[in-house]
Amino acid sequence: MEYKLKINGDIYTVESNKIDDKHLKISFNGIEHEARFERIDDNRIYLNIMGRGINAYIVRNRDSKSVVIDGVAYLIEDAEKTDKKRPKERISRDVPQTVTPPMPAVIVRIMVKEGDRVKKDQGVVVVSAMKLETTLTAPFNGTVIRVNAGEGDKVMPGQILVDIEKDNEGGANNE
Amino acid sequence: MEYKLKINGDIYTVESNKIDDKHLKISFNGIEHEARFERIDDNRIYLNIMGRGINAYIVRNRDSKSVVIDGVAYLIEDAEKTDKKRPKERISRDVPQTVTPPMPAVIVRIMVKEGDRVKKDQGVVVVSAMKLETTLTAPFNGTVIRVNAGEGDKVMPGQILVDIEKDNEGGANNE
Amino acid sequence: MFRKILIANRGEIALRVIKTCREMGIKTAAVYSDADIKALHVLEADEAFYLGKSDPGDSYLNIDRIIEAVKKSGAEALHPGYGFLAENSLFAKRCGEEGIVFIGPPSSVISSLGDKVKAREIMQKNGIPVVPGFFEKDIDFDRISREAEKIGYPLVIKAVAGGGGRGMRIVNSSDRLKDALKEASGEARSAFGHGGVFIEKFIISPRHIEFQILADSQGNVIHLMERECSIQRRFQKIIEETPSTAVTPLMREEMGRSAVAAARASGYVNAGTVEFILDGEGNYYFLEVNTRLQVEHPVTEMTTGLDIVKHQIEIASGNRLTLSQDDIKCRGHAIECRIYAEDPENNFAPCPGNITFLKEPSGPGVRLDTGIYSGFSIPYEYDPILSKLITYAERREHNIKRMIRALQDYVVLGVKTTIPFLIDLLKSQQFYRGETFTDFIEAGFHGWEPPYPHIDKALTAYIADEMSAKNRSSGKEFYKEKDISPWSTLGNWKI
Amino acid sequence: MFRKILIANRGEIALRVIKTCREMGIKTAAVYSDADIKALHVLEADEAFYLGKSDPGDSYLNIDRIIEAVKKSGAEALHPGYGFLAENSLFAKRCGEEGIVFIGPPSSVISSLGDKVKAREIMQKNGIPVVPGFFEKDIDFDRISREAEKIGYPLVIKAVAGGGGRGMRIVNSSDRLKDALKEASGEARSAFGHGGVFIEKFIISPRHIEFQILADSQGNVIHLMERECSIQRRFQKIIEETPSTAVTPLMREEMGRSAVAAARASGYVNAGTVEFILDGEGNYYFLEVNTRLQVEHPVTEMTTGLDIVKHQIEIASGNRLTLSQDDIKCRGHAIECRIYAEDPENNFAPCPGNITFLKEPSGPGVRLDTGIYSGFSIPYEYDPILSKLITYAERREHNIKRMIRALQDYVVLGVKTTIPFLIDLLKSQQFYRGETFTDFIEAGFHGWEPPYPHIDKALTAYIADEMSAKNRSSGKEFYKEKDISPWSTLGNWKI
Repeated sequence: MEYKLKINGDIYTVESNKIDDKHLKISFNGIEHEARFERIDDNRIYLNIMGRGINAYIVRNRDSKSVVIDGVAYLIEDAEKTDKKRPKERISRDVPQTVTPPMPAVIVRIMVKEGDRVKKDQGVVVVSAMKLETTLTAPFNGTVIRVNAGEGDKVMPGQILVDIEKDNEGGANNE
Repeated sequence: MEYKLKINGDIYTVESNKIDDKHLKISFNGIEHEARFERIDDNRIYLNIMGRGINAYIVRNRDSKSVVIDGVAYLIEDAEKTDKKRPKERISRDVPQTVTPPMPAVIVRIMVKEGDRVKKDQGVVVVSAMKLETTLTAPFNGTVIRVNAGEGDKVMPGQILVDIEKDNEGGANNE
Repeated sequence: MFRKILIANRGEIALRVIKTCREMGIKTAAVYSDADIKALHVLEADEAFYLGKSDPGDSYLNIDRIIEAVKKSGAEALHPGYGFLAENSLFAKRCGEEGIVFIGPPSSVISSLGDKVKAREIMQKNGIPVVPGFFEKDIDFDRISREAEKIGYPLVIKAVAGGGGRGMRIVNSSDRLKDALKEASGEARSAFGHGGVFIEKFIISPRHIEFQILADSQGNVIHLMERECSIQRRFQKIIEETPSTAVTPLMREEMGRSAVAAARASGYVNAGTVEFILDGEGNYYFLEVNTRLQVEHPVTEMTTGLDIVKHQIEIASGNRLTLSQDDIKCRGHAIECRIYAEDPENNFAPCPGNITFLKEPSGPGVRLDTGIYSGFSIPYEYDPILSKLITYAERREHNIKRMIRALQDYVVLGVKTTIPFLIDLLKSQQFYRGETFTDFIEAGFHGWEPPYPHIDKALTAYIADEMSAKNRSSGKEFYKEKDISPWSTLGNWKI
Repeated sequence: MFRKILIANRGEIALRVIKTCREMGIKTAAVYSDADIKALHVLEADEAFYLGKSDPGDSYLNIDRIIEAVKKSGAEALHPGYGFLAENSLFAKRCGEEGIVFIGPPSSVISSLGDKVKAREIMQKNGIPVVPGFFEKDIDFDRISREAEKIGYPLVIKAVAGGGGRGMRIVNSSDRLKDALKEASGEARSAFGHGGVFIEKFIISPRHIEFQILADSQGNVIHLMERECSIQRRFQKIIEETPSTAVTPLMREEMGRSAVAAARASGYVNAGTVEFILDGEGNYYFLEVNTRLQVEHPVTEMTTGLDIVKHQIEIASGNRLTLSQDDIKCRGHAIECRIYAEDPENNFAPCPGNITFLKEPSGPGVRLDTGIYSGFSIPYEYDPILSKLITYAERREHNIKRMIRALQDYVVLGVKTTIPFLIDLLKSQQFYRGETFTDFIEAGFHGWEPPYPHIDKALTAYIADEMSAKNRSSGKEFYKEKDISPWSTLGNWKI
C-alpha cells in the first residue's frame, strides 16, 4: 500500500507491505527496511528495526498523527486526505488566511469594527491564554465584513473571529 | 434503588437515590449520607462526603468490583447476582468444594490417580506460580473420579483439576 | 503544630505542599475555580472549597473568597505557594487581621522588599553589593553625567515606572549619553505617562544566582547555598541547577554571608530567596528578594536533603530552626526542568488542552513534582506550568545525561510541551561547559526548531499504527471533535 | 569504558541497570522469554534478544543461550542483576572464558563465599565474629555436649544438608540436648537422606544488618554503611531501611571495619553485601556475603548520594574507586518497600495477572524502581516482585509517614499486592519504635487481615460507579472472560 505522508512540509511517498501481524516492510526515498512491531497500548507501539528497539507514542488527530520518539514530536499528515478535504487550505501553514486563535483562549480586546479597512499584519484581535497575550493579525489587506466574537468570549482554534474581505488589487496584496 | 452488597462476608442492604448527575444519597445500617461524585476516568471516582474528599479506584469483575481506598481493596459483590447465579457456591469462600488453583499456575506434581480414595485436606495436586509451590488439597473425603490435567500444564483459577466424588457417610465428612 | 492548612494555590505547587502536610499529619484544604473542578490538587486534598469562576480575579486572586474558604475550613494557617497572592502584602496583612497564620514573611517585610527602590536602599545600607547606579526623579543631565563617569560604561538607562524593555537604552560611551537619556525618557513618558529614568551599570553576560534562606522568628538565619537560574525565556526561568558552575567555594561563602545579611537587614522570617546578578569577573550584585517558596526550591532539597516546605511550616508555627549553618552540607548536583504547556517552535506560545496520554519518568535520582494526570484538561486561564522534573547525581556531567534520559522517558500527548526543547538545550555544548548566561536562549536557541533525526522511524510507526488499528481499544482512537488540538490547527498571530 | 552491556535479567532490576547505562552513554541489550515479549525491560533497552520459552531453564537460567545472546549483541560486558544466574560461579567463569566481562566478583570468590562452611572458615580466620557453633560430620554426643556447654544455651540444632526448618530444634538446657539431637538427626535423614547436624548459638530476637561494600580490582575496599532488613516473610525481605535504629555510631564503625575485612579476606572485587546477625546486646555475627547487587541497594543510594550500579560498571571496567572511606557521609533516612504481586491476606500467595490500572507515586523524597506498566501481564513463571518504592526524609519519623503517603498514592489494579499490608505494618507502633526483629511479621502480623475503615465510602463508590457508568469509555469496563482475576475466585489450597 502506498502512503503520501507529510512531515514538516516535506512529502514522503512510502510504499508499505504488511508481512504478517508483527512485521512490515516499508520503502521510501531509496531507503528500505523491515520492522517488527508490537502494539503496547492505544498510544504506544514498539518497533524493532534492524535489531534496534524504538518506542513510538502516538496521538491521532483528524487527518494527522503526532508520533513522539525520544521526546521529539513528529506531526505526520496524510497528504492525500488533507489535499482532498481542504484544497484551499493546502498552503495554510505558510500563508494563513483566517483570523483564528492558535490555542483555546479568551478575547481581551477587539481592535476593529465592521467596515474598517485593515492592512496585512495589522492587529485585529488580542486573545489571552495562560497569562500571555497574543495579537491576531490580518492575513492580507482588506475590509472587515463581520466580527464574530466579543470581548471576554472564550474561543477555540478554528473559530473565525473576524471575517475580512480580501482586496482585489494584486499589488497591495503581495507586500 | 436498593442494592444488596457483600463485603468480606457481611451483606449490606443499601438504599440509594441519584439526586442529579453529581450527587447521590445512600442509607444503610441507619447511616445516611449525601455524596458528590466526579468520574475522573474509567477506574477512578472522586467522592466528596460531608466535605471530605475520597479517591476510589475501581476494577470491575464479573459479579463484583474491587474498590481501593487509601491503599486498601474492598471486594464488593452484588449479593443478588451471586446468589442467583451460583446458588451452590454461596458458601464457597468458607468451605471450598473444588480442586482449582487460586492463581494462574503450572502443575508440578499430581499425587492421585483415578479411583484413589482421598481424605479431606489430603494433598492431591502441587502447582507452582512465581517460584512458590502450592499444594491443592481434597475438600472432603471421597474418591477421585477424574484427573483433568497433566504435569507441566498451565492452569487457571476456576479450572477443576481433579473431580472428587464425595463420600455419603455424614460423620467422616464433618471432621 | 497546625491541625489544618489551606493551600491558596493550584497545580504542582499545591500538590507539593499537600504532600508534606500529609506527612506531617496536617489536614489540607484546597481551593478551586470552575476550570479546576477535576484538578489534581482538588482530588488529593482532604477538603476542597469552591472559589468562583475560572478568571483568577474571581478565584485564586480573590482575597475575600479565599479568606471565606479558610474560615469555612477551620484551617489555622494558609500556604500561598508561588504566584497569585504569594507576594501580596495586603493579603498577608489581611490573614493576620483574620487570625490566620500566613506561611511566609510578615506583611511589612513583603511590602518593603517588594518596593525595588526601598529594597535597594536597605541592602546598600547593610553593605550588600547592589548594581552601581543612580536614581533621580527629574533629569538633571550634569548630575547624571557625573554619576555615569563614576559608574563606568557601558551602562543602561531604565524607566522608573517601566518594564518590558520600554524606555531602556544601553549606552557604551559618554558621547551617546545625552541623546540616549532623551530618547529613553520620551519613550518612557509615552509608554507609562511618566518620564523618570535611572542609570545602572550594564552587566555583560550576567548569570542569575540566588541563595535560599531560612529564618525563624527567633532571629536565626541560615542559607542553603545557591541555585543558578540563568536559563530563561521571556524573563521566566526554565532550567535551574545547583551548585552553579560559576560559584567557587570562596564566592559561595561570601555570597551566602550577603544573603544572610540581606535577610537580617530586612527582618526576614520564613523561607525566602535572595537573588543576585553575577558578572564574568565574579562580582555579584543584589537584585531582589523573593518573599515566598520558589518554583525551583526542589534542586536545593535534592542537594541538602532537606524538605523546605516542612521547615516553612515549622517556622510559621513558631518553632525554632532545628538547623545551624554548619549542618548544611551540599552534595552532588541537581537540575530542575520546568515542563510548560508551550510550543517551543512557536516562540513558546501557550498550549492549553486535554492530556490524552501520560507516561512519567522514574528511577534513581529522579523526582517529579506534577499537577496533571491523563484526562485532565489544562485550563488556559492560568500559568502554563504542568510539572517540574528534577534529577540528582553525584556529578554534573552524569546528571545532565540523567535529566536527558528522564525527559526522553516523559511522554505527554495532547498538548505541546517544552520537553523536546529542553532535551536539545541540555545536549548542547554550551550547557555542558556551563556557559549559562541569562541570554542563553536568545543567543543560542533563537528560532529553535526541533531536530528530526528519526523521520524513517516515525513514518514506520505511523504505518504500523494503521496496520494494528484493530488492536486498539474502541472509543479512544477516533478523533473527537471537541478535543480539537492546537497541534493541527493554524492561525495568523504573533506574540 | 564499555560500549555495550547485556543485562541478563528481567523486571525492575533490568530497568534499573538500563537507566544508569543510558546515562553513562553505554548501549544496552536485553534478553527475554516468551512471557516477556512485551516486558518493560525489552521495551526500554536499545536491543533485545530472544532466549526461549518462559520456563527459566529455557531462558534466564540458560547459560548457553545467554552467552549466545551476548555474542550476537556484541556486548563487552554482562550485568547479572540479582537472582537467576547472579551468584552462579560457573556462569561467571564461563563469561570469563568467552571474553565477556562479568559485572560482579571473580568466579572463585563467588564460589568460596557461596559455600557456607568455607565462608565461615574464611571469616573466623580473619577475626570476623561468626555465630558460635560446632560442626561435626558424625554425631559424637560427648564432644557435642562439651561444645554445647562452651557455646551456652539456648542453642539451635540445624541439619547440614537442610533448609526450611526440617531437622531443626531449639534446645534451652543441657538435659534436652541428647533427645533433641536424635530427633533432629532422624528428621534430617528422612528429609535429606543424610543425618548430619550441627549446633549453633540461638540468637534471640535477632536483627538482620548488612553492610554494602565496594571494592576495586586495585585492592581498595570501602563500605557504604548498613541497611537493616529484619522485616521478612518466608525468609524474604520485604522492608529495608538505613540507618538502622539499633546500630550506634560506635557499632557502625566496628561492623563496617568487619565488613571491609570480610571483603579483603575473600579477595572481593565489585559491589557486595556482608550480612550480619545482630543480637539484643549489640553483638553481631557474620551470616554470609551476597556476591551481587542487592535488591535493597537503593536505600544506600538515597542516604549516600551514590549510584552503586555506576560504580559497579566502573569497577568492572578496571577503574580505580574514586571514593575513599572518608568521602562516605550518610544523611537522612531511607526506607524501601518491595511491592510484590502477592495476597498478604492469604499467606502471601502469588498473584500473577494483568495490570489493568496503574497510578504511581511521585514527589519530594520518592523514588520508584519499577518493571511494570498498565496493560502488562505479570507472568507466573518468575519472582513476584513488581517494583520497589523508596522514600527519603531528614528523619525516620517523617520518612515513615512519607512512605505511608507514597504507598497510599500507589494504585495497582488487576492483581493483589502487598501494598495494604505494608501500610498497616508501617503504621504499627512496633515499627515506629524500631522494634524490628526477623520474627516481626510472624510475631505481630500472623494471619493479618486488612482493616476496613471505609466500608461506607467503598459502598458509595460502588454505587456512584454504577450511576456514572455511561461516562466510562466503552470497551474497558466490561468483564473480560480471559482476564479472570484471582480476586474473585476461590480454591482449596495451602502453601
